Amino acid sequence: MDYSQFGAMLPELIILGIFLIVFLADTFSPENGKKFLTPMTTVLMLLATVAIWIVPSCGEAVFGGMYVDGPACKAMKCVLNVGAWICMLEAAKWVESDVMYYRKGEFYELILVTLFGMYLMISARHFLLFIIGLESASLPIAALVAYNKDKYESHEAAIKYIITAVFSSAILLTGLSFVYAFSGGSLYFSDIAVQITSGEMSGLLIFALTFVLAGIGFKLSLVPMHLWTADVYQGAPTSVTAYLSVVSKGAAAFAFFIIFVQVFGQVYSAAWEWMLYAVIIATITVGNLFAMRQKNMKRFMAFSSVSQAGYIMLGVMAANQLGMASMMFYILVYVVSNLGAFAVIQMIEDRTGLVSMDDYNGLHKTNPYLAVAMTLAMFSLAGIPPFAGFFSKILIFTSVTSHQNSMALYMLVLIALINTIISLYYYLLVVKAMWISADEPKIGAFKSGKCEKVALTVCVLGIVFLGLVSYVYKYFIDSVGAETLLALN
Amino acid sequence: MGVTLPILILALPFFMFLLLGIGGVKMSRKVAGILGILGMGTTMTLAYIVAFTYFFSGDPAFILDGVRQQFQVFDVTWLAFTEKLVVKIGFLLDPICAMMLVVITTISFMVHLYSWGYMEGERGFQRYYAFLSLFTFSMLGLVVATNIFQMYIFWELVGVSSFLLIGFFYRLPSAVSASKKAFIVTRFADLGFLLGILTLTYFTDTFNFVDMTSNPMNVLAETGGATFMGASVLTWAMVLIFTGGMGKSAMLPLHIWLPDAMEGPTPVSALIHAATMVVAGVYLVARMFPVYCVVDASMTFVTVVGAITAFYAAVVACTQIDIKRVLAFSTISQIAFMMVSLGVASTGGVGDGHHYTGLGYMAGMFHLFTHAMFKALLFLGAGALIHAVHSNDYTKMGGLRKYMPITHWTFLIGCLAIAGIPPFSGFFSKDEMLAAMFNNNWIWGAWMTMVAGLTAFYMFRLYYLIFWWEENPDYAHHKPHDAPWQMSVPLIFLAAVSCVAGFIPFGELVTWNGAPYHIHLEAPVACTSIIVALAAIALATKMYMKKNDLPTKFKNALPGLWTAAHRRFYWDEIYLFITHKIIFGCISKPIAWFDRHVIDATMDGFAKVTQKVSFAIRGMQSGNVQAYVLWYFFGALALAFITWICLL
Amino acid sequence: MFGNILIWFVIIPVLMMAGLGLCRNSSMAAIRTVMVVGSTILLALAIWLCVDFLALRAAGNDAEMLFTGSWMWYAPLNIHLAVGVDGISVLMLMLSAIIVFAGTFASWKINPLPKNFFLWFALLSTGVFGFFISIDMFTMFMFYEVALIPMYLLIGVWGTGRKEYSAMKLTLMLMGGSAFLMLGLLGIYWHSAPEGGELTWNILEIAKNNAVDPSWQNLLFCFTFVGFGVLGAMFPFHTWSPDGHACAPTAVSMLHAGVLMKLGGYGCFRIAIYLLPAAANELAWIFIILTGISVVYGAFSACVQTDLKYINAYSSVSHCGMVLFALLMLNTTAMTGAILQMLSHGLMTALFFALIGMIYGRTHTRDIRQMGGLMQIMPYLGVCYMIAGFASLGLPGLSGFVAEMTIFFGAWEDSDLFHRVFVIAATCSIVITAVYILRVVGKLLLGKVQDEHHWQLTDATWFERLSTVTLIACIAGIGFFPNWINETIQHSFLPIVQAIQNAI
Amino acid sequence: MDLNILWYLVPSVVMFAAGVYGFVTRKNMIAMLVSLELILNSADLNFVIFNRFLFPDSMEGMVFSLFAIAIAAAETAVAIAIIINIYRAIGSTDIVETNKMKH
Repeated sequence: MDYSQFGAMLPELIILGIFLIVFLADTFSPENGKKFLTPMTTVLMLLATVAIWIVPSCGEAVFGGMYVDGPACKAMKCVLNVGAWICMLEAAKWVESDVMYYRKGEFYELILVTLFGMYLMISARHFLLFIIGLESASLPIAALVAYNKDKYESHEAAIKYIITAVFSSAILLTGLSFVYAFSGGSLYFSDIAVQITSGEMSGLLIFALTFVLAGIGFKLSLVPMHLWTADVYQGAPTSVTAYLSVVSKGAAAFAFFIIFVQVFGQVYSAAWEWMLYAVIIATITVGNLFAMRQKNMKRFMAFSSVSQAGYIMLGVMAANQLGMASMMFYILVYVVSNLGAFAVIQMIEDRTGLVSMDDYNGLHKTNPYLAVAMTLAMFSLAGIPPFAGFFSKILIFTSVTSHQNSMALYMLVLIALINTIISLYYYLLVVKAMWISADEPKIGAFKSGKCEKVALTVCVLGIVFLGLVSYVYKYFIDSVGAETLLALN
Repeated sequence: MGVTLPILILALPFFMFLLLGIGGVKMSRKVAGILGILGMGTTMTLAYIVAFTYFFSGDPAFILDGVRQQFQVFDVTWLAFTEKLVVKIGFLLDPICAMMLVVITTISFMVHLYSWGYMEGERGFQRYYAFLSLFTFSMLGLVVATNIFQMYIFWELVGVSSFLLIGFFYRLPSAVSASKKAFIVTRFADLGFLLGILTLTYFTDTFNFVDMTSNPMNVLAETGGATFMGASVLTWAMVLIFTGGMGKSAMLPLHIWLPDAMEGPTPVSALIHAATMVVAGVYLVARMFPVYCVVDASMTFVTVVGAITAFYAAVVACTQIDIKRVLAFSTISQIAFMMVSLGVASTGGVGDGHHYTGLGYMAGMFHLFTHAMFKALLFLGAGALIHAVHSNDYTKMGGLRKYMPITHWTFLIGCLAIAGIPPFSGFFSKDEMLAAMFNNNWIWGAWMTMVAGLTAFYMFRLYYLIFWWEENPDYAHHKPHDAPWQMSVPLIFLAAVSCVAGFIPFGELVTWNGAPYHIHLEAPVACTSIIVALAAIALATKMYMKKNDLPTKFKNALPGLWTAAHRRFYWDEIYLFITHKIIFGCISKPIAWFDRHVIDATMDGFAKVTQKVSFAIRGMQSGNVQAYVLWYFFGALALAFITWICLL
Repeated sequence: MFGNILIWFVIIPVLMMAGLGLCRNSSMAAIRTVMVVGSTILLALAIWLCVDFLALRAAGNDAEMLFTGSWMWYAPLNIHLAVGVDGISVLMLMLSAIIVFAGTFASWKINPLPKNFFLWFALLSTGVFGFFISIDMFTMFMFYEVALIPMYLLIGVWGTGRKEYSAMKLTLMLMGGSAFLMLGLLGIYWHSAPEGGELTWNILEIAKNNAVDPSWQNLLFCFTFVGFGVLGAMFPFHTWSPDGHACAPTAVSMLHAGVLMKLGGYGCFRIAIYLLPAAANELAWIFIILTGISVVYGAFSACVQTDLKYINAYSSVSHCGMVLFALLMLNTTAMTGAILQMLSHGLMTALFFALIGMIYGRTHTRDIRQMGGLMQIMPYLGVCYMIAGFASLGLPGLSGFVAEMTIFFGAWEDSDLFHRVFVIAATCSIVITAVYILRVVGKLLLGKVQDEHHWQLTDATWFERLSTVTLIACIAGIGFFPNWINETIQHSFLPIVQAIQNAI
Repeated sequence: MDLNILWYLVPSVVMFAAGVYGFVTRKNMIAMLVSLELILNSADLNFVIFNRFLFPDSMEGMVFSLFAIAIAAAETAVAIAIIINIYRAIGSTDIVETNKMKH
């Protein structure tokens, strides 16, 4: 077999390379060498991101079409990379703490492995490869969630995560097995797409679809597959939570889009449009309803991320070039906004161990910069101009409404819009705590580490400029347009 | 005539207003007073020049083969609603306008002069003069209006300056409420005026008086016979416009503000609430006279309202204690007189009939002129009395003729004039009016003659109670005396005018169509009115000259009637009920409640419901992972089933 | 791009924000300097623009929009940063500049956190100016929301009373409105081109090819009109306004009631009516009923309030109701009146709130039952308050009269009974207005001094005088010489009325 | 008698149902993992059946089920590891013990 095919998998190779370097350095470097681990990894990740972005993809299908790395895939991988990189920066302070000191290598390795899995999920054009990617993206996370050995919550979160994860992968496999029944003997996306047409819709197919949707929706924490989210986010170490909430969710979203549009695109209106319709409404609404009364910041962010997942899914609903590009843009913005928020949460948790919203009262008196960053993040998440969130929201709505004559989709957007009011309410609660509440601040002033500074700066810059600079969105549109192997209209 | 003088006539008072209003704070009272008086004097001179040029210059622009013309000195666009409906600010010179110029500036100047003495030592002296100038400006602007909308503009302005002047002593709650009442009542009337203008101009497509009055039939034609609730639209329009007049001229039932307006300084009452502003309603009807004549219904309306008001006010005047209120009611009654005489006039008719048709108009204007003079005189006299006795109440007076000769004689002249005793001015104008009424319908004549008698009665009742009756014991330690010269001069001047004004050949100057009109006394009418007046005076003398118990007897004879009249037939109570109980109690409060407890509550309700729901569904997040899996699994199954059922 | 004068209306506030960012939180002087300089430049710019605009018009330039410029922003969706002004926008920019100027001085002694206050204040004005210069629906909407959000913090942090509740309520209700609005705009965009044509956000182009499918127009009209109507305080979506205004700090109330509520009216005709004329003709009656209600309703509820700001907020409901009411008459005169009313109400209510703020700053109460006879103590403020009151009850010579009369005469042009009834109801509001204005004046300024402590209070300071005089001058200016404004507006309405006529 | 597809599908469905039932009822985590295996196996079984009956000329289903088994093994391994952690932390492997975080 022709090993030059591996050359087409450049991004994966890069990640693997970093993984190996970190692994070797971790294993063989002397004790004092460990301190280089963090800078090295972060720098390498940055370089990797740039490299993946710059080096043109061959864009051809390799391994008999199992693997494709088109421009769009590459863009997605960049997005994920950025996310992972910021997560690592944020985690830096935490991994340097002495409980973590000897295990930080593993932390980076696990992250890199999951990232590798996600790359596969995105690039896979065959369900076998997809499943491998999915599993290698989700199993290590269980280990990450359980990372705080001495915290009970961490264990509980881990067990909840792993149990739901394995169940959902079982469901996914079952679903796929039924899909296979329709697939005409091949698990290639393209072949299945040829076989499955709205011509012979059957109950079995619908069940299969639902199971697939549930299996992938689990990682996106779509309602009703979302219940693990809050507990896991709360229990997991904050950097892991951040990683879970943006990167793994983003990867799942991309995969979701690719599979549903490319494989089941034929039966869009016949089968899964309405499923997704219901799921999106449920996700956004339930997420909001739960988020609005949370006091623990991490739980709060968990539910907010649930409802955000609903908005992300709108891109899949649109199921066209605009939809995909808007979704990518939305996720990028979501990455910077959410990570910005998490950066603040984590710093505060590291320094003071406080995670309750009430502890943030009067934050602007002691840590004005953190307060400002948090405020911007919240505004961006709530979709308020001139911050990036506004643009990502309105763009994704635009993509959905592009189905000009479907009143149903307009109503869907209306519901989503009305939900933004609720979300605005609870995001403003945080702002209120930080700026308006008159109580004495519980959190003393503290200095933040270099990496955290960098991470926060990157996030804030992203929040402020991503929307105003239209280049990013244009880049996504073009890359999606150039993605030949995606059957997009 | 050039535009300079007319513009100055308007500009000067306004400038004085700004000067005294803004710069007044820095000025001493003396400077402010002198400035005010000088400014007003200049305005008066200019107004006289303009008026006399108009009447006597014989310039063909003003009088063309014996017929006086309407002459627009200037007319500049102010605001263009549409191409046709354009609001202009202009200066229309015609007989009534010229006459009003004279009246307003004269009285205003007298009041300025008088106030210098009267308002000595009041706080806000400068502000007072500023407001006087503002009022004069607005009133002049009103009378020279070339179009109905300009009139409306200045109509509002006189309203507000009257508000400011009534509420001049703004520390007194009574003054504040009186000013509020005056403004709101007239404002309400102006709403009618506005609607009238809207309706009328919707058809005429012009605001301009000359266009409307020159061929009124055309106006009627433009309405195209449209009707609303039985009456023709034009009737509605004219009646609504007249409503505005009712408000300003204090016709029943919108009269209630005028008596209270006496809370203002007395010179103000003389200027605004006796001589000038309150006749704005009459002036309005006179302006639109030809159009009113087109629709008889509206004319009848004017007449009836006038007749009722005249009688009502006269009766009430007989029972008031506050001398200024007596004068106020007599003002109302006199203005009603003018209304009636306008109402009975008409443009049409031929031959002998034609002789009378325009008479009412001429007489009304004549009376407007004379009344302005003697009523101002009476008010200023009252002012002098109040200044001396420090009370509005005739029970604190009596027997003052010894102490205040000038005031006494001038006041007497005023009373004679208003009572219609020759040779004083009131006689002539009132006689003409009565003649016109008799000519139209003897009922009006008889009715108004009776009112004339009442007038004579209550005026002399007042006169005797003030100057005769019995002396107030307080004079011992506080001796009342005549007012300073600034106050006496106006009294004497006005008294002189009241004596001679009757001999002005008014018919030559002011008629509805500008054609001269030869006044000749109607012997029967004149005699009856004189007899009635004398009888009334005799009665008054009998009752009030010397202290006796006749008045109390009368009072006790018909107690119900007396109290009712004394309480002005309970109009104020009715209004209080309507405003407080109905408007505030039954409309505003419920609406405010509704806003808070229904609409606002609904909005809050959304939030509350959302909160409730979010708490209600928290059980879903039970913390038990198997429950999560169940939700997961059955959620997926349910989704599948529903889709299945819906699609297959 | 920077050659276009309009852009600077957005750039200068941004620069102001940058400048403020450099100031130290403690150095009041520096902060004030930045604000004063900035707002003065804005005012100068507005005047310059106005003069320039009139000159061009006088030179016979009859283009619908002048100073237009368009720069591609989001190419894939054909989103431009498109700017341009007609007479109305010019006047609105003028109004905003004046009120920002006055507001700066009205909040001279703001604390705490003066720096942050003015930062948000500047952001707010960025939004306002941006909204008025945009002719691209997307940027318009963006600036619209930019203007809305700072309200939350401005009220929440610097407000008084139940500020947290009110701020949240105001923000959520307005955002609720903009939710509908956004959907409406998206709908218009996706139906903005005839079959096969290029979709556009540009208002002028959409109006030109007037392609919005009639079957969609009604829905979209409701969305957009309600969306803007919420900000225009249309019954029954007005309840954010009393609480919001009552709790907001002075300058914010000024800017919000003075300018922000005008965004509603402006959007209503610029987008809802102009772009969806057929629906406007068809559905106007519904909204005439609603706005007609709010005119009378607001006036009546103002009659029984005891809090100065509540009185004013309800009168704003009434007056802004008048604006929308007049717009829905769909004829030039009435719509012109609507714009005049916007200007008049903007200036007058800004003056009101400024004065209320000043009085409150002295007496520390806004309850008219606890005050009285202030005219004796602070004559300057008293006189200003009276002038504002007279403007509000439509005294000739002040702006309110001009606006209301134009509205009434315009509204009277529709001669059917339905319109007549509502117009008469609306005219009645001028009497009710007189009632509540005089009630306040009587209780607050005239009569006896209620509270002996008030005798120690001082009259206005120089900066307070400056901000009030500016506003009064404008009010009187409009009141005395309305015609040039009137003509400017009427000319700007020609295309819109034309569109409405064609749609019948 | 010939064995048509149903003879094989029915048991797999039964396994699936049993698995789910066990997974949501058993309190012991190990037992839950066991029932999870049932579900996974039913899925693998499906692949094999469909491959054998519907597409006898290709091997994708078979291969896929092999991979699936490997993945299942990996999952179980991780799960067990975490269960051991839990056991260390709270001295029990009872799933209902782990519901401190809720609502």
